[in-house]
Amino acid sequence: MKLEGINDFVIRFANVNGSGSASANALFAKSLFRLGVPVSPKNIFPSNIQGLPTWYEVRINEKGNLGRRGGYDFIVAVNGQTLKRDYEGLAPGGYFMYDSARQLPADFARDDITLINIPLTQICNREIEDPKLRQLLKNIVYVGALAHLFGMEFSVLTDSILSQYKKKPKLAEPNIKALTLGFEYAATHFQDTCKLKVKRSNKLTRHILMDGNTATALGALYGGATVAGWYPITPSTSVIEAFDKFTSQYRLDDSGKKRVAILQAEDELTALGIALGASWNGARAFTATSGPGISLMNEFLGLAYFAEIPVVLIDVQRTGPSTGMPTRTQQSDILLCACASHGDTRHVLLFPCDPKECFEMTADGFDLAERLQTPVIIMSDLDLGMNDHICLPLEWDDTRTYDRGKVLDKHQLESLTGKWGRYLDKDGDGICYRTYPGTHQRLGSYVTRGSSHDEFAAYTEDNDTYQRIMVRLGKKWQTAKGLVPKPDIKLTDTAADYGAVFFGTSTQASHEAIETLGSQGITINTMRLRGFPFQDEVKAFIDRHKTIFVIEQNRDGQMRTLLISECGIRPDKLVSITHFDGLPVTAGHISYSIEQILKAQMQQGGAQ
Amino acid sequence: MKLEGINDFVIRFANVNGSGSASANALFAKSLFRLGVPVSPKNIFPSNIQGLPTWYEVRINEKGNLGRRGGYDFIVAVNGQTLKRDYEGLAPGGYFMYDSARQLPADFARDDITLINIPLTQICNREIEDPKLRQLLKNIVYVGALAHLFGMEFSVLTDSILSQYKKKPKLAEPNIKALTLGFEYAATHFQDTCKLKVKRSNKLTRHILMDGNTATALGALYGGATVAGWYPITPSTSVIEAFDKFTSQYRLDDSGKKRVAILQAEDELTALGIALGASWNGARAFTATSGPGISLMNEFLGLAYFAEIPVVLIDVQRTGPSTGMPTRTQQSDILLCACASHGDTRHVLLFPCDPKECFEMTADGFDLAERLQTPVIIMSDLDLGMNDHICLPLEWDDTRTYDRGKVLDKHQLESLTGKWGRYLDKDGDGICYRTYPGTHQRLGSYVTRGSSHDEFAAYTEDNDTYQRIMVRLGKKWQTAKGLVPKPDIKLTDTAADYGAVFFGTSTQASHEAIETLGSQGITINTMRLRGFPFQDEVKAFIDRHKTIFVIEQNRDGQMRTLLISECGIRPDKLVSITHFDGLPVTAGHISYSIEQILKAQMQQGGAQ
Amino acid sequence: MSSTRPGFRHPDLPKNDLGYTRRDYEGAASTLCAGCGHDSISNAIINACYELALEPSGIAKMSGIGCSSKTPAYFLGKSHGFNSVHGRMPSIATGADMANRDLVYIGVSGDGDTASIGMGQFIHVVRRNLNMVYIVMNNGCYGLTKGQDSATADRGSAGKKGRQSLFESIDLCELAIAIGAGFVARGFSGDKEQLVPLLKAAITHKGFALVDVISPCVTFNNTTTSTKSYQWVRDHMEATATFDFIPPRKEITTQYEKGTTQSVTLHDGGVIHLHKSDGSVDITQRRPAIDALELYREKGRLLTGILHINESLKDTHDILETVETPLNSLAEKELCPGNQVLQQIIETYR
Amino acid sequence: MSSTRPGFRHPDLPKNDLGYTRRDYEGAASTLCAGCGHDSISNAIINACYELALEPSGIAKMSGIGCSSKTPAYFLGKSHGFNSVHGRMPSIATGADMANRDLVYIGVSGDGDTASIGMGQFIHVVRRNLNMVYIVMNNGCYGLTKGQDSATADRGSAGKKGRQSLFESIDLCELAIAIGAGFVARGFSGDKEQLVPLLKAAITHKGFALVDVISPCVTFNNTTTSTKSYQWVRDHMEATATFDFIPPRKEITTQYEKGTTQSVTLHDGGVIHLHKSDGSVDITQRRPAIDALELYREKGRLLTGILHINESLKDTHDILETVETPLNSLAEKELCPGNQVLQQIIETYR
Ligand SMILES: Cc1ncc(C[n+]2csc(CCOP(=O)(O)OP(=O)(O)O)c2C)c(N)n1
Ligand SMILES: Cc1ncc(C[n+]2csc(CCOP(=O)(O)OP(=O)(O)O)c2C)c(N)n1
Ligand code: SF4
Ligand code: SF4
Ligand SMILES: [Mg+2]
Ligand SMILES: [Mg+2]
Repeated sequence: MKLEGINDFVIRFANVNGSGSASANALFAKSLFRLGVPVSPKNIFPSNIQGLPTWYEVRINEKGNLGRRGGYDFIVAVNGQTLKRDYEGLAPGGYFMYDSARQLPADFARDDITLINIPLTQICNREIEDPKLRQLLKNIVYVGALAHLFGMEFSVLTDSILSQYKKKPKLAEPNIKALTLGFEYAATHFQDTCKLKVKRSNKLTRHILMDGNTATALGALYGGATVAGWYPITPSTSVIEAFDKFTSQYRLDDSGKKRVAILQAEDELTALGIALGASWNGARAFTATSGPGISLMNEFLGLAYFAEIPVVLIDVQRTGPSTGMPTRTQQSDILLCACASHGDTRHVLLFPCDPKECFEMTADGFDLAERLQTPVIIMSDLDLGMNDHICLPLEWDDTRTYDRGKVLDKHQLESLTGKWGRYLDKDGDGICYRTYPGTHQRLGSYVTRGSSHDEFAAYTEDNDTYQRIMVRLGKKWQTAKGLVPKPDIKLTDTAADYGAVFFGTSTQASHEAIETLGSQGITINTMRLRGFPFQDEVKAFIDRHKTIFVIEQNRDGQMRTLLISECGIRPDKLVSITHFDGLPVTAGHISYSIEQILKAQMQQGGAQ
Repeated sequence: MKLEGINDFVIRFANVNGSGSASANALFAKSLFRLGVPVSPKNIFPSNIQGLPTWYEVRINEKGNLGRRGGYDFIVAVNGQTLKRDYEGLAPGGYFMYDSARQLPADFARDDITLINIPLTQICNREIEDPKLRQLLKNIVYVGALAHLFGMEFSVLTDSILSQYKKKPKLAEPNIKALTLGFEYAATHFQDTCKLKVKRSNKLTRHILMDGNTATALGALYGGATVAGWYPITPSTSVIEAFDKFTSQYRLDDSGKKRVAILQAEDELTALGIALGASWNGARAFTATSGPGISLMNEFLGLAYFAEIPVVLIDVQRTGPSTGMPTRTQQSDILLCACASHGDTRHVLLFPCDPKECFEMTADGFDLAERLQTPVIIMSDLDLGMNDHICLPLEWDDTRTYDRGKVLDKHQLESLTGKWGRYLDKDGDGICYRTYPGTHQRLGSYVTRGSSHDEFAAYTEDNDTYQRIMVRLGKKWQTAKGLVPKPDIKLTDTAADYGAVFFGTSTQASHEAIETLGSQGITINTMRLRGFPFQDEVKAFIDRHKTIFVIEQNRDGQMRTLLISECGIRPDKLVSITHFDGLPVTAGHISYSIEQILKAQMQQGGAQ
Repeated sequence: MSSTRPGFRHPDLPKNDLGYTRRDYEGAASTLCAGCGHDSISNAIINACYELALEPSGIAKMSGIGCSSKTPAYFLGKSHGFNSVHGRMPSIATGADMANRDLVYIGVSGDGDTASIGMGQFIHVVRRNLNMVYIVMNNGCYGLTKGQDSATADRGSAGKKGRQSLFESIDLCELAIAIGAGFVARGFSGDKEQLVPLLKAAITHKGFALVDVISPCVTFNNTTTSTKSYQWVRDHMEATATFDFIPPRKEITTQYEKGTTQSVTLHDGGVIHLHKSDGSVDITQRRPAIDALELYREKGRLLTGILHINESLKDTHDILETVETPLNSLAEKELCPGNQVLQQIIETYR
Repeated sequence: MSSTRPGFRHPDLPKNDLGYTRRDYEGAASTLCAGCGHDSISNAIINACYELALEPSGIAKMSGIGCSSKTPAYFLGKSHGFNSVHGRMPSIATGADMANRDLVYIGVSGDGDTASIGMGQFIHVVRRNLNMVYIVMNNGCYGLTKGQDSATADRGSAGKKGRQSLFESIDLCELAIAIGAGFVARGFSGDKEQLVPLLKAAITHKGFALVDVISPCVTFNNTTTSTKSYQWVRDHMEATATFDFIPPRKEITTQYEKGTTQSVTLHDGGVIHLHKSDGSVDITQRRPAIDALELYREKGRLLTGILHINESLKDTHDILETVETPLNSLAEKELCPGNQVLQQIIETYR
């Protein structure tokens, strides 16, 4: 029996990396998006430049469930190295498309799937003159074939090509030819073969399809960042690349000079040092990195905490520990980011769940960092940062002004009554007034230091003074609770026993899983965390339920640990649902895990 | 009314640093120790080389309560910069000794204290010919005076001098002269002035007086460490200095060559890298550092965790965050050390409470690190490491052999059945078999890496394999529980509601406080933590009590956080008693805090 | 613990072009050991800034960690300072400079801070040609941690503990030239006559200026066996060439004999006149400049003075082509492209 | 993902003095891009070790992170390897060498790994004169993170993205000589004839040996506008001098004309004969060696070959005066002084 369905299946592309497949596969996904069909592509690529297996998985789901689903119903298997694995992993009833240049070995003997062999190599060798283009266009040919198989409007593909090559229309031509070749071949040979179909939908009228790192870069552009120090590391590099691209266009003065300074540093210590130096000096500054960079930035994060220097740090998390799997995703830097550096420290974290939030939280992050005079870490991850996601359009309120926090200008310094102290808590909120270097000829200068200092920024080893400053920093942390974004709470049933807590890229799969469970009669209220420190709302949500599932993508339940220790929750109330193999979590994994836990609870005599 | 008492008071010395006071004050403390009187000196020195205030506080307590007491009954005030403060801080009924070269200002008008003015400068100028020695010996003169005032046996002082200058008897002479001058001056002018007395005691027959860093160095010597990479940082530097001193004596071959390699590295990253490289290559290796170094070592700690490389890391904690107060103490690197580095990691910690344990835990740490193939961090601190403490004598069992853990030699490799895999869990305890480079011509070689690897150490990006390895590391963590030292539990009353948990340098003050409370009828059982991960015993102790006081020297209750999250304890059961101003915690602070909490509980209607 | 010196001002104190007295450039009282070379350097910095008539609030003082790195508290009390973490001052200075190109950046570091833990950042701040003065208070040891050898300690040199330094010393000046620094000089804390003009020239130079100042640590490394002691340095120092530094807008009154004097014009119009001696090298070229350092190293002598100067290099801002306006003074309207542009941008993601 | 090459052994393959074939020195199949210079260097390492007849298990392969640092998986499959973290290989190698001085340490790094994040560790491992070969696979870019400029990229050079590198390049060889390295050489991955003997000499040298190998990144930096491309290097490379490397116990058969050949005897008796050409420099002295590099830099040419050699330096173990026995093979009785001594020691604390 063949798998059937409209706008509801998963297709996987198995390619060799460095062969140009990425753009062809993205073209396919983009075309679906343009048909208004909810789609979520996941690029599963190796930490390598050329010649190793790479997969691209696209989930199409009319209902808008766009977490990873797991499994695949259709595969385009054009990588010999993984052919067997790809073949075996295909869902029963699925479709196996391959290049008929390759004869399938005898042990490829499943009878529960449909083979679709397309002579990709042959078509290209025959029809495409430029031998350099052949390899690349082979990928476009199968996209053309898919268009026919799924019954897609062909024009959406050609339009995508045309807009992609708007500036080099010459290059569009061979692409369109390749598309047509594939389409026609499929039309001729596989007329009614595929029962998986795509239909134009109206689900996505306003939406955009963007990766999180691009959105983060736009957040930095709109948030007014003028200095970035950085060091290349997957999966954060593209944040800076995009920031560079956007600022090269939107941050030039009339003479073409730049209103931004982007410096590739020699390492991550320097990258954060640059951002701190600039922030100290009154510019909005940031850096972007991933786990290994966070580890290296520990010392500077402690300095920033204690000397109270604002900075925005983007952590695009990947699979740790150590070098781990550099091209796989995880949410596993949470504990380290929350308490980075020796001594008593605590850092503000924001958890975007889609590109729109990447944009907003990055832009807001600068306000927050300057308001609180402390580092703000945006906890993105590889899945969010490097994969395309559908989200609502980014918007900017043109009446918005930047909140630069408590900064005294020349005039304010002069009209102060009483002696100004950099670390005096005038307002009782734990946040003090700072000055930028050079503000005034006589007033407001001080030495910033990571060593112990008194309210007037003078070095001190007096134990009471030290303690006073540390207690005030604790007060500031309380103030932060009122400023970080509130959790997104959904109370389906105000009397429900169960709640689920999740954040970031675990969101989509969690919602889907909870919907599934809901349809089985298990009602679970949800709370999506958006920031740390946690507000009272977070504790209240947990308190109102009997059992809370904390869903996260790491081994040790790091967010659960944070919730317990920061909100004073009874540990047995928080049940960990973890997923940490480096691939994005699936709804199935979550719903299955919850079901098992509930079963076990029931067996132990606990009422549902 | 004058303060009175025998073997029970606190004396404080207020000096200028760099003036040679440290050795005179230590001579005083050592002499008390030699009289068999329990004594605990605390050096409170600035992060500076010369000219700033420094204090040396000695508590004398016949009962053996040797935590810091707080307050002082007698002060030797020879620092003009702090004269006023020292004067004002003296306990009512106390004694104020000063150099009569300085006329006390008119506002020094307390009538509740006894002034003891000694013409220190005058005596020295008159009696000591060498002007270079005068400044130094001034300090010895006041020690001589104290000997008389407290009624100490003079010979114990002269003996101490003689043994100190055993190798340079010429230098002993002027010192003894200075002692005598002071003694005689006091005898003449302050015959019956002081009611605080010292009496020879029999409390300390076997004990030694040693600082923790020396003991740690001896632990490394006896534990068989052959490679140390390090970078200077207070308060850890003296660990390496002592290790250098001891190995220069006890690790030479017949030709005078060294059986040790100690390398001053260019920074802490390199220091730990050196230790890791050496451990990987089959040597026992370690490094010692303090907070800022730990921050910088994060990346390497993650590598060691994931690639499973043993190493011993000594963290002599100081007051953070950032540069903080480099010469003040704290127990505030706990959370960072427990979870250092990005991704899911967890590190083994040991908590010595006195020099004897510094010795033992360091030596054992090498066994533990090699058995578990992971970093072991010895959590010392400035108070423990740099101050002298009375403890039982160090002992070494000569029949003991080093536990090098699961290492395959040439012969074992050859007789293996089945393929060897570096990361194969043969024994089901999560610990695998390793090989040293060069062991065998054909067998046992592999590439160690911080990137994801399979059981045979080959690079992999396979999600299942990655997950398997991570789960096994979790299993190893369980195994570790059976290997780290058990807590030291004292159940005074098996039915008591209250328990106290503490560790390291909070121990002495905690015991004293609990004794005090006990005498008021408040019974508190105690558990001194000695290692992390926590064993079942830790949880069981907590579970059997209604309320647990967690006593620690940091702001955020870091150990409490660890207990809650690792043992699954209800947070409201663990009440934090913190002390974090950089000075060692006092018994008074602890007992007062507990009393206040109990009062509050009672007012809220909670039964005691 | 750090106290400010009394604010009383004598009406007759001499004033510089901006009307400031030398006191206006002083800082808090030093807490270093009496006789420490670093204090002399602080004084030289005060003199240089006073004589150049720099606006004190227009200067930013940057440092790492060490006795040396404490000094920014002891000079220029009207300037902002940043006493950062060990070895990482260059990155902080880089960020600061990126944010505001109009301030004068004076960085102070130690030989431990620069040549050990900070080596990577040092090399790379040189490579970026950041517009700053980078002063190394070089005592061949770790003063603040009580006298361990630093990487600039010469092999065989021995401080207070009497142990000889085991490894070859690193010459920061030679490294800086090799990496491409445009201004490299060496001074001695005991030679104010040379040091103050060196600092003035360094401050006036646009781009990275290294001033490596041998600065004896009286407590740990001023022994007769140390090559960083007052005595050793006095006995072994030689200068590349004497020079006059003429600030911009000052009339040049002296006439120099042709051929014996080479003049280098600084970006703001100041001029350095180098008075060549016999066999002296052309320090405006890096090849002979490096060779001279190697030669003196071979000879066991200490070469001081301006070691290399090249006024033709672009600084970081010029290389990055940033606007002239300090980036920290740009406001929303120059920074934020607005919603209309945003809608255009996201249209391409549809 | 990394597979081992088939174990089948052809009986007729030539064998070296230890009876090993070249295959015994190979590793797993490479996963680098086809044509990557790094693979050629791996092959040259294999050849050098094979020809020197080193015991494969007596070698330790060390690396950092990058395409280059992956290569230890692709050569010497019978040797232990340590693929550490980015830029920190020198410290790991130092520790390893301290633990066992009897192994041969071959370190592999990239220009990003060494000249950026690893600069501090690089300089200091040179300064320690650690007995190791340090190979930089120098492609002027960050291969593994997709082609960003590295610190060895020449100013103006442009890779695949077409953007010119903004900053001056760092010459690791010059730095190494300035810091005091005893063996410094530069090769080209495209010139096996020169590279294999360079590596053999480097391995035989006792102490730190740097071999900086220009190794084009075919994917990101092999453009006509790049100075790290195959073409540019071929067009611009020149050699200091040709040389023969004669391993120990090999008979010297060739007779060299007096004056034109300089011979350097290595610690184990091997000899390097340097054939001087006109105007060639004395590379046994650091001053002319550095000067030659500066000269070629000025001329815009790439100087290759052995750039400096000095056989008189002590390595780290000799400097520290450690025993000859590898420290990792010492047992309790040599390490632990026993309880009696302990009681003596603690007696002094009474
Ligand atoms: C990360 C870190 N490691 C170590 C230290 C301890 N430390 C403080 S100052 C210093 C060395 C100072 O030497 P140098 O830079 O030469 O300055 P000097 O005191 O000699 O002027 C060290 C190692 C520290 N503060 N931070
Ligand atoms: C701490 C850290 N920062 C960044 C990275 C990302 N990274 C991996 S390889 C690399 C650069 C490699 O360049 P190079 O050393 O020149 O090697 P190549 O790939 O060019 O051979 C970087 C930045 C990392 N792995 N770790
Ligand atoms: S220790 Fe040395 S460097 Fe530090 S203040 Fe004293 S003399 Fe100066
Ligand atoms: S990206 Fe460049 S350096 Fe990396 S393997 Fe490919 S060609 Fe080699
Ligand atoms: Mg120094
Ligand atoms: Mg490279």
